[in-house]
Amino acid sequence: MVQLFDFEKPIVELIQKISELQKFSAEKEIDLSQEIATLEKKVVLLKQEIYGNLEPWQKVQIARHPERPNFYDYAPLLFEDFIELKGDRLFADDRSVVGGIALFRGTAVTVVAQVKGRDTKENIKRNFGMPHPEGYHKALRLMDQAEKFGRPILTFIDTPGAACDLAAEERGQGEAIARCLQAMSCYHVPVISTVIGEGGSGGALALGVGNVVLMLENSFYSVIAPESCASILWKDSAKAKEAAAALQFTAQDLQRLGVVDEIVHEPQGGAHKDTDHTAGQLSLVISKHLTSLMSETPDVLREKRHQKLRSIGVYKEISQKSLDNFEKRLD
Amino acid sequence: MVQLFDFEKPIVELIQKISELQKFSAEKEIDLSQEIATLEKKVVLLKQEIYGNLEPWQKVQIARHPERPNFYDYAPLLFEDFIELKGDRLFADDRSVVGGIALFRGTAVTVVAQVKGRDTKENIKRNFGMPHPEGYHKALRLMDQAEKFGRPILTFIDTPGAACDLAAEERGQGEAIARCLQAMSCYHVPVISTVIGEGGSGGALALGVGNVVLMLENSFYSVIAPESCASILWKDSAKAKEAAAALQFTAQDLQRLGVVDEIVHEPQGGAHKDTDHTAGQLSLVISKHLTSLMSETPDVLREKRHQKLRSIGVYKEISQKSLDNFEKRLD
Amino acid sequence: MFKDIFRKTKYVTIPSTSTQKRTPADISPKEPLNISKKELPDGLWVKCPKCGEVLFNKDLEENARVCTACEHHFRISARERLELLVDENSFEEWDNDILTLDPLEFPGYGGKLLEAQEKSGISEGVLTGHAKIEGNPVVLAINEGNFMMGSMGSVVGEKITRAIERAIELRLPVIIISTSGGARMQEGILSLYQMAKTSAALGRLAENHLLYISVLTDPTFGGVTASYASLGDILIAEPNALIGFTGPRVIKQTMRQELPVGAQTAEFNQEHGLIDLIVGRTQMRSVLGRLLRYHQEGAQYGATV
Amino acid sequence: MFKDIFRKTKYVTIPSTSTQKRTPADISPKEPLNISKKELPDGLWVKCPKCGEVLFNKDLEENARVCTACEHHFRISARERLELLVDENSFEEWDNDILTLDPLEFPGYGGKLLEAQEKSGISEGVLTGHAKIEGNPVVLAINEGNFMMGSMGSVVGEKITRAIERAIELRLPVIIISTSGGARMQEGILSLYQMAKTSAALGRLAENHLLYISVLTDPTFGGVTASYASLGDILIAEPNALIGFTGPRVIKQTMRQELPVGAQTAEFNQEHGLIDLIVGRTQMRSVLGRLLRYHQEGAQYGATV
Ligand SMILES: [Zn+2]
Ligand SMILES: [Zn+2]
Repeated sequence: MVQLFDFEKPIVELIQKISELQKFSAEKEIDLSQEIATLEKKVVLLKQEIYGNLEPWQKVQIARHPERPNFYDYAPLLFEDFIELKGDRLFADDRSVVGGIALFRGTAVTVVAQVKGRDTKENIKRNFGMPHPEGYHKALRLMDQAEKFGRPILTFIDTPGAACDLAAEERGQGEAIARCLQAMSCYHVPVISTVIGEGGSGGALALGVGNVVLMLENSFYSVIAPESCASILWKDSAKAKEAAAALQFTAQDLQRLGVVDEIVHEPQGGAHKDTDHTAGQLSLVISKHLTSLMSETPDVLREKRHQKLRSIGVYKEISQKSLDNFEKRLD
Repeated sequence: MVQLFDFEKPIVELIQKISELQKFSAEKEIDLSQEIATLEKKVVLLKQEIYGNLEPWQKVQIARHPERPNFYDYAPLLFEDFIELKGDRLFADDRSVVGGIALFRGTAVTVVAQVKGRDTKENIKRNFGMPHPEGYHKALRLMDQAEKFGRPILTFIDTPGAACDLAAEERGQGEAIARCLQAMSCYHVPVISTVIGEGGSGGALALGVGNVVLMLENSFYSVIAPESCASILWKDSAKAKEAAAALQFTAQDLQRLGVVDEIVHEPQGGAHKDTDHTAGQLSLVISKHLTSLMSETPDVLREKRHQKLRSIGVYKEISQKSLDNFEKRLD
Repeated sequence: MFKDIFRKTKYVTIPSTSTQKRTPADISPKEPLNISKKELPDGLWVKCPKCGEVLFNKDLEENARVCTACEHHFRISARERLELLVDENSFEEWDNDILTLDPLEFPGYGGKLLEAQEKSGISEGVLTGHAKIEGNPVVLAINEGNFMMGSMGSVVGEKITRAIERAIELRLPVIIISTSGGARMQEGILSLYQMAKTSAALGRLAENHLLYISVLTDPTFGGVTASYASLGDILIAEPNALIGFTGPRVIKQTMRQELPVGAQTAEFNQEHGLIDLIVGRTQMRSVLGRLLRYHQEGAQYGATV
Repeated sequence: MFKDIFRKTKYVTIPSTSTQKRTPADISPKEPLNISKKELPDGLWVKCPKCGEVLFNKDLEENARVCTACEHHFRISARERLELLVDENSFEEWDNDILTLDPLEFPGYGGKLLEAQEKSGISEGVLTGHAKIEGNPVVLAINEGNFMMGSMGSVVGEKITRAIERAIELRLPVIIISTSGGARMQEGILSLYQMAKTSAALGRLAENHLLYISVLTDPTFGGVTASYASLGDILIAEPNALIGFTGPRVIKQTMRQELPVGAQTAEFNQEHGLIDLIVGRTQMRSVLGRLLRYHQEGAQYGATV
């Protein structure tokens, strides 16, 4: 059974109430059809109200839902073929990063995705979707090959963050991520990055340097996990909800801030309520952007991606006079 | 004290005899100066005869001599400055491979060298000069940087072979060597490879793809260690001497076979008898070739290196008729 | 120029080893590929060296010489492999007119060469040429394990290099299927530098943005692992194939290190990030065909040469 | 345009930590760089936090703020570092007219910015400009650790990016000296993408075959390690500097893993192949000068752009 969130309980309770009424009506042979119809309308309204106004922290919960579809759920729905290619050719095959060559609506593409496990056993195998340096090295190797063969790149982001253990430090987690950022920014092929679940910090960004960045409606993409943020700022990780609001990391926030280009619609209640439908939406939106990107020349594509990155950031430039005043204040 | 080889014993014995005669002559006040002079001439002749006609197996012994100068002995004599740069940026710093930027007669060059230890402790640190994949990855990183910055590359080969243990297999020893071969063949900068001691198989070749390949007079460079060859062919590693002759791996053999371009002269008895002199010879020969290579354009350099590799190998092409006969024989 | 030169092997080949579990000591440069050739009276039955099952030779042939009981991949000749992989009548052999000399006059080399030619029915340790796989044109090189362990001397290096050079001229992808003990010691330094020569050719191929798929089969070791076999854009191995740089026997002798069971298998290599894909022999043609199709010239968005 | 803007720090800075041995827990994003600022009565004496030696402040200044007893490298400000490294009067500051906004209206951010400006005497967490080191012209960026841990928000990212872009225009090498807790969380996703922005600029620099030396000083962590600080052609660290991706406190909290003593030091990183060179502060100028000289334009044989 699908796990329920607190905020979903009013809906479930109402649906339960309707079913009780239906049962009662049948048993006692009393016509309650009008009352039931009214309640059913209310369910629709309630769903719209609740799911249409999810708070950031509620979206975090949906994004982390154990039954939220992962890359392996979408792959057979998105691609006509997918040949998984493994390994960094250096140290290991990191199973929290999956990649290969896929056929997407007739176009051969390189795919790189982060994958969490569906149960404890798989989560251990996939390190809870937290890649080690070898995962980023694998991603880099596959993306470099896409560049070599002129193949568009689709990345799918779904990680709580890069692995944060001694092994990751020993093998250069920082450099592994940095190399991905630098390489992706320089490719001449179309790159589309889609956040499908959690977009956790630098470990997510390592696959996020797309010409186009897409986000599923209930995913989030943040500089820091809300719990860690709360812990650092307010010495209280329980204030994650407040941090979630402060960090402005929902798809809608990121679109406003110029990072996300389009939000992919999810079924009411989240992608896990209808994987097929979500995959269909993903396919449509990716296809639209891919077609558009493929009409550009390689140099233009690269330049536009660079300009997109270049433009991210908010600051003000002040006049020399204001600067002098500012410096005086500091002296 | 310097370790002596069997074949050096007649020389040492003769020198000892002379010294006894001198002592005897002094004690007994008998004039033996003429006899001594004759014997001293004989020493010179004996040295010429023995050191001038070293058998392959004797050269192997000199090349492996524990006091044979290694890269660290030559470096301060060859370079005005040497800034050692460490690490593969992936896994570890392999101390059997040393590299960095050096100033060679006023020219900034990238240097990569294999280094054996001088004692057991250092040998353990340097894995007896047998690089693991991380050593080749470091070499590749530094050489790629030389290519990026248009810096000539000097490599110094001195290894019994690539590391042959489980760790090396786990981290892709074969691919690490292959990547060096491929990259070196494609560089646009001058590459000079010098065998200064042992040139052990693929592990040596990984640094051997030079425009110019030089060898110190008493070094050797072989597809397989003579002991292993004897063990495989004759099930008897004691027949290494025979294998050494069969493999034709001395500097003179390799020059004849088109692999080695020039042999660098060593002092009588081997480089360890006079490191300064050997370094001086090395410097002269490397300088001559470097000057010549630097007068070529990058594309020409690369093409010539490629053509050199392309031409190595001995085979015959037969006519169609002979081929038909040959095939008939096999049918 | 197209010529069907498939040859049938003349013997039912039964490896005599009865090892039930794969351990690294199964292979060493000393070990021939087909450990023995016993002809059963009627040539109808073969015993699987892995699971011990007695198989109809006909069933085995029909299953690409993969054991129908345990999926053990029998070693096969270059021509058998060719027949399994390429479209019918599509193979055009190249450079079969290059013959081996004995430049070092190495003790016993001449005799070994003749013996290998008799045994394998081909002139050297690699077959090269042009073929189609599921309609996709490709340059193909296949090591012949029966020829001195598929070892690389001057001729193997030269044939592979020429094949790669022609692929560049024709702008075709390259597939090399390796089975080799490594560089051939009887040609000394000349063999060693074939590693550099083939790697250099592959460097040019890569700069031309042409696909190279390296297929590693049992066993691939030494100078071949340390050159062309490892330089593929995509590395595919057959299940359970032993692949490594140093053979397990040498590791044992020189390092006194006993490799754990399963070391150097395709699966071990994949676990360590060194192999893209493990593909069973019966699926190989389909996987290669799809990969070639996805890399077809013109399919690219805009490769940056 | 050249303007001498060296500032003297106004206080004798005495880290209050008395840890004798470096353990990874010495640093976490919560810990300020200079743990406390106590002014000694006469400002003449400083106690080394590593060996406990009481040092003349004057001797310490003259030794580049490196303990004369145990070589402990005291943390120093960006301007102190500038003074130690560049030729006198050679520094021209760039982009000090870019000021920080609070785009997310993040709780408490405004106050923290003001506080950091007061404390550090500069407007943001990095100083950029043009200078000469032993006569070699270079574009320089130095993180200011006293400014919110040297963390990277929009302004730090923008200033570093502009410095790199100007280096490309001027065809000059770049040196960035990092001290940072990582991306600045108060600017959310905008901070995160500064990692991509600076890395992209460095990608262009690399394609232009211009040298980039990254100098890592105590401490360098998080999004800075995972972007510009790791992308140097040459990576130099100060001795004993703590460098990593995840801070030791977070590793302990999330993974319940206690790092061994010495983990994440410069020496640990070098052992693991991640750092080219460890250079003491008193030698830094000479080493940078030589490296710049060996990479001078025109010194090359023939870089292939
Ligand atoms: Zn079987
Ligand atoms: Zn001290």
